[in-house]
Amino acid sequence: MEPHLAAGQFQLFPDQASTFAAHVDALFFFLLAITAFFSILIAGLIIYFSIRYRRSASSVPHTHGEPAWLELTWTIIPFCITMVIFVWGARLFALAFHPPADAMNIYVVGKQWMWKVQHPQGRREINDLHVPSGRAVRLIMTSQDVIHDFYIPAFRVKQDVLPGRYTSEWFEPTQPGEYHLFCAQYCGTSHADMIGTVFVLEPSKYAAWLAESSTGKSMGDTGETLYRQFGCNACHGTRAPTLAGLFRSTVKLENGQTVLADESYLRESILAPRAKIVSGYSTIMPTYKGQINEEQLSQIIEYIKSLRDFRAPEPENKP
Amino acid sequence: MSHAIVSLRSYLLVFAGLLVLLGATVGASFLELGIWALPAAMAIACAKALLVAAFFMHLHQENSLVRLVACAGLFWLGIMVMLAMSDVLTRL
Amino acid sequence: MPADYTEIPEAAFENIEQQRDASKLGMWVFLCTEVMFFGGLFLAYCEYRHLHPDSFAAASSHLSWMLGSVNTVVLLASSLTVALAVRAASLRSAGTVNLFLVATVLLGIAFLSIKGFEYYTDYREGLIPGSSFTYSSSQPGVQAREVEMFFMLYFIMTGVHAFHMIIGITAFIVLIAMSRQRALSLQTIENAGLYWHFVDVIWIFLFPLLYLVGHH
Amino acid sequence: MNASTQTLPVAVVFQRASPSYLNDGYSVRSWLLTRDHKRIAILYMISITLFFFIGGAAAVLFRVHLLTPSGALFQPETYNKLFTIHGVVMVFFFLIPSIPAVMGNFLVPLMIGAKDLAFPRLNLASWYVLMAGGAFTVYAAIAGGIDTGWTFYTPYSTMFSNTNVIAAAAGVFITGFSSILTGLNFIVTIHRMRAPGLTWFRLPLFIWAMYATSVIMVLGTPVLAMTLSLVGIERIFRVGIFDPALGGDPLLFQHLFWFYSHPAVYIMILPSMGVVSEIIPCFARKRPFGYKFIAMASVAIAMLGFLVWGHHMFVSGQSMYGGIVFSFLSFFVAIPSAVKVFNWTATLHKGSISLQTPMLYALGFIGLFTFGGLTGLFLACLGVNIHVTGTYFIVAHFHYIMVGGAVMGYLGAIHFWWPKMTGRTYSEFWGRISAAIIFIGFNLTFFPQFILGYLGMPRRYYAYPAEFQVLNVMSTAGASILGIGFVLPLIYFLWSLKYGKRAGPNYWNATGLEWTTASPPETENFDVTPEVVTEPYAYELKEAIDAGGLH
Repeated sequence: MEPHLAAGQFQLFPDQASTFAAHVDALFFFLLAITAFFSILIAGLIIYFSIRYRRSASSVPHTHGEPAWLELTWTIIPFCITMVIFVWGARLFALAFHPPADAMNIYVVGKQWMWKVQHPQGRREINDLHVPSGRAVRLIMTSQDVIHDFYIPAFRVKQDVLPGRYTSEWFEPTQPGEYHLFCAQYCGTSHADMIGTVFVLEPSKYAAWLAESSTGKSMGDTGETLYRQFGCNACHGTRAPTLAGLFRSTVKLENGQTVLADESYLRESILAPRAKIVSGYSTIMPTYKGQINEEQLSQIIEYIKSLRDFRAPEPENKP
Repeated sequence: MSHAIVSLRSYLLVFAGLLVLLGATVGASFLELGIWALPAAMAIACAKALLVAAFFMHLHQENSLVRLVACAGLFWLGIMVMLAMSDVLTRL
Repeated sequence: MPADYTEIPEAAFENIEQQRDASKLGMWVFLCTEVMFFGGLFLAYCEYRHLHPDSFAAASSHLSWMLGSVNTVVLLASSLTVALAVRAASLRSAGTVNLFLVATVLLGIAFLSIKGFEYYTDYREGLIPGSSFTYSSSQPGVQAREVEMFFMLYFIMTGVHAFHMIIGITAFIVLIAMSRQRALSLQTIENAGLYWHFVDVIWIFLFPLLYLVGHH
Repeated sequence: MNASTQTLPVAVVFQRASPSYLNDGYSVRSWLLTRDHKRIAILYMISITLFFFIGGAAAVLFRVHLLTPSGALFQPETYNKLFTIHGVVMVFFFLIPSIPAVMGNFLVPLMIGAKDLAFPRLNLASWYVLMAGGAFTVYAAIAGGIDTGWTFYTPYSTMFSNTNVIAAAAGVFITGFSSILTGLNFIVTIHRMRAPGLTWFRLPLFIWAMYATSVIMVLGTPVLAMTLSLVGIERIFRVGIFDPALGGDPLLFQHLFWFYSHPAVYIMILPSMGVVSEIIPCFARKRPFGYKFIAMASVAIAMLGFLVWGHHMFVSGQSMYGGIVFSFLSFFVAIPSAVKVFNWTATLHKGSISLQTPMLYALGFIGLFTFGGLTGLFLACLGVNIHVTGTYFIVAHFHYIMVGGAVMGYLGAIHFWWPKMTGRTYSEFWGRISAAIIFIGFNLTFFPQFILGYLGMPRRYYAYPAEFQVLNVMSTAGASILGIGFVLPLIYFLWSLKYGKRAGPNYWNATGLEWTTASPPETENFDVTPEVVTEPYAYELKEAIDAGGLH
């Protein structure tokens, strides 16, 4: 499966191959120090007391007071330590939830038992993931069946991949090389076979690799074809809201709420058009659920995203 | 331990109170209360539940332990709903 | 006809007071677990109502608030009769106890009959979730799948509630039989009463949550 | 020390007015229809020992399978069924009933000076309910097996698994009621049946722990019951509750499941903490340091344990804010746990310590629980959790708590109260040997799994990349040592029943009302209801009297 992987070699510590991995490891070593300190302290005291105060003919248990300051000390000090861990950990967690604005997107679909990957430029792969080094990469992921989990130990990133919605994770690889990709959420019989390899390439090599695409069509191009095939252009722009400039804009809904038009919103609007109705429009759009698969969906979304350079009319001016 | 006997009249009054509250909750559902519809309905339901618990179930005569136990279930249910909804309401 | 509701404590107890105290506390703890048992359903309801408000409103309007209200009155009345049965037992008036217990059983059966009629109506309208679900709507924000979920929750919640009622009714029938043989203790009637009131309280919450969501 | 040299503060003469509970009837009927809490405890002990070895056999089999990277023994389906049955049986049929149903049943009435639990018939019913649940689960395991993992995650369990999910879920559902009824019985008993003079702060710490455990059982278990019912309904009727394809939310299942299953961890560990709080004072001949803090810490753990379940879901698709709230709350549970560890350790200070078998288990518990608890910080910590959750790190962490904590506590309890329960003594030599073997085997099994986890090996893998083999082989080697360690007590305990020396009423010269009864106790427990006039754990007083007696 992974002939080139630095595999088979015994390690005690995993490769550290992303910017995030360095952060996680720093916190890990802090925790390790705390664990070592308290484990040795407690184990040491138990052993010392057991020997020092072992029972003998003359030994009499010694009653002593139970000073409140002692109880207070060993309540407050652990509390302070845990709060440091909490804040440090929460900052990393927030970082994991906020990809840089210039991150490149790659679409991932999990199914029993394989990973299907699409690059916006059109190249596809299965159970492999090629990414450039030194560039933030955001994975937009969904599942066709059960819950999976996209886990790259060397990057210290992991995120469940759920059916029916998008989840995402991001990382910035630092070291070109080959790394493990695991499914980390039990997903049935061949769960342990739902593994693959992440290839981190120099940016130039990544560009070359992308260019090897068999079709030469980007996801957006394919999406545009689908857009016409499904007849989306028949309404959007006239009876239905225009899609130009939609992505990342704030949409005003019929019920007075507003919503950010991100990938999840676009996805929902295609599969469940009635869930959120744009202000001023009626509910004529049919659902495409069941007619369109996850890959086509992401292609259409990529196409809609590519329309972002056009300025949309202000929502207030709509009929 | 055995409770003082509650008068027949009190029971009938409680029952009447419950019927009034039932009318109130049905009536409220016909008003356009918007986001206040659910809180209003729940407030009335709580009042009804309180009447039943306090008088029919004799909670007003019980010792504090029994009252504590009676509240414990609701308290933990509240924890479950609140913490789980804290995720649902902030999920993107 | 006066009845003697005193009894001998079980072996584990020092005296009858301790036994009554323990048995009542046990009943309340049990009701606590019952609250949590229904709790999961209430959480599911909360989440899905939050996610699909329009569908839930549309679905709820298919339920008859009138039948629901009538049923609420029936159940509240049965709670009253149970409370009066317990009162009669405290007054050592066995005949009155039986009268009120029979009334409770009849009211309980009335509730279940109305509920059954409602279920039948839902069945006729194709509102039973699963393959026979035939609901469709063109209202904005309303999706058949979400309406189906409302009805799933409706049937589970009211079904579990009805199951509790069947247990309660059976218990009361047993109590009536025991009462005829003078084998009934005050504590047993009180505990059965607590259980019945609890079932009533659950309905007090189910009624507005299920029947009164939509505008009529 | 031995039974003959002991001196009691109050002279108690044991004239057996009535037979011991073991001799009060010999028919099968006298056991299967008994209402005696002590006999019911024995019934539980026999059944959960059986469940323990079923679950253990599954573990041994899949550990052997993992000797080679591609898997040595089984097809993937079989492997998945083995780890599922290991998890389901160990969690629901061994760990949860272990100390509460066996030791709690036996000890709660004895420790509080009662004749029995408040509801003896309900108590017997609980055991039958457990057996019924066990029968369903064993049926599920035999008829097709079940491969969802003990967590029953949806939509896999409801829509995709082709195995016997319904039967297994029904088994767990039924067993839940055993746990609810036991908890209810304990709560009422502890509130209402305490001997005169036995105020709350005179209660043994084991009773405090059992009380806290019971609260969790009573409030948490019904949620699991409903959740599994919903899984069953979705699986049978194919209507969306949890499956996103049908409009459901799989995270709702996870919320409901962990609302019970996280506090369930405290159902397993709190009783062990109670046991340790009994053993350490006895073998250090000292009142436990910070009695009130240990007692309150049990209650605090039970309460806080309900607020932290979302830390199982940091990478599940839960919201970022949800994750942060749950992480924050999770750290609060660390505090009472730490307070307990410090207080136990301080109890040893200036004690008069003897390292007999129960004490070895208690000290082993403190060490392993401390390490297990500290590794819990890695998992509660959001940033590190992302990397280690779902890997062998978490497997190692919870086995340090479940085996290093709960099972060590259970074994410690059995070794401590065995003379009381059976009236016989076991071989101290073999007791110490097996404690050492278990300690070594355990660490060899699970410590390498921490490293495996940080290296990134996901859990529930029947095959793995070759570089993980060394650590897996170490783990399997440890498991075989651990297995021997667990079989040894079974042998010498059975041996002691026939050949063990008779134990006196107070074999360890301990305080506590249970030691004022005969060994084994009479069916009625106490001839006269005891009246409590002293603080608990009056070991210093006892020692002083004993020393005076030697003059």
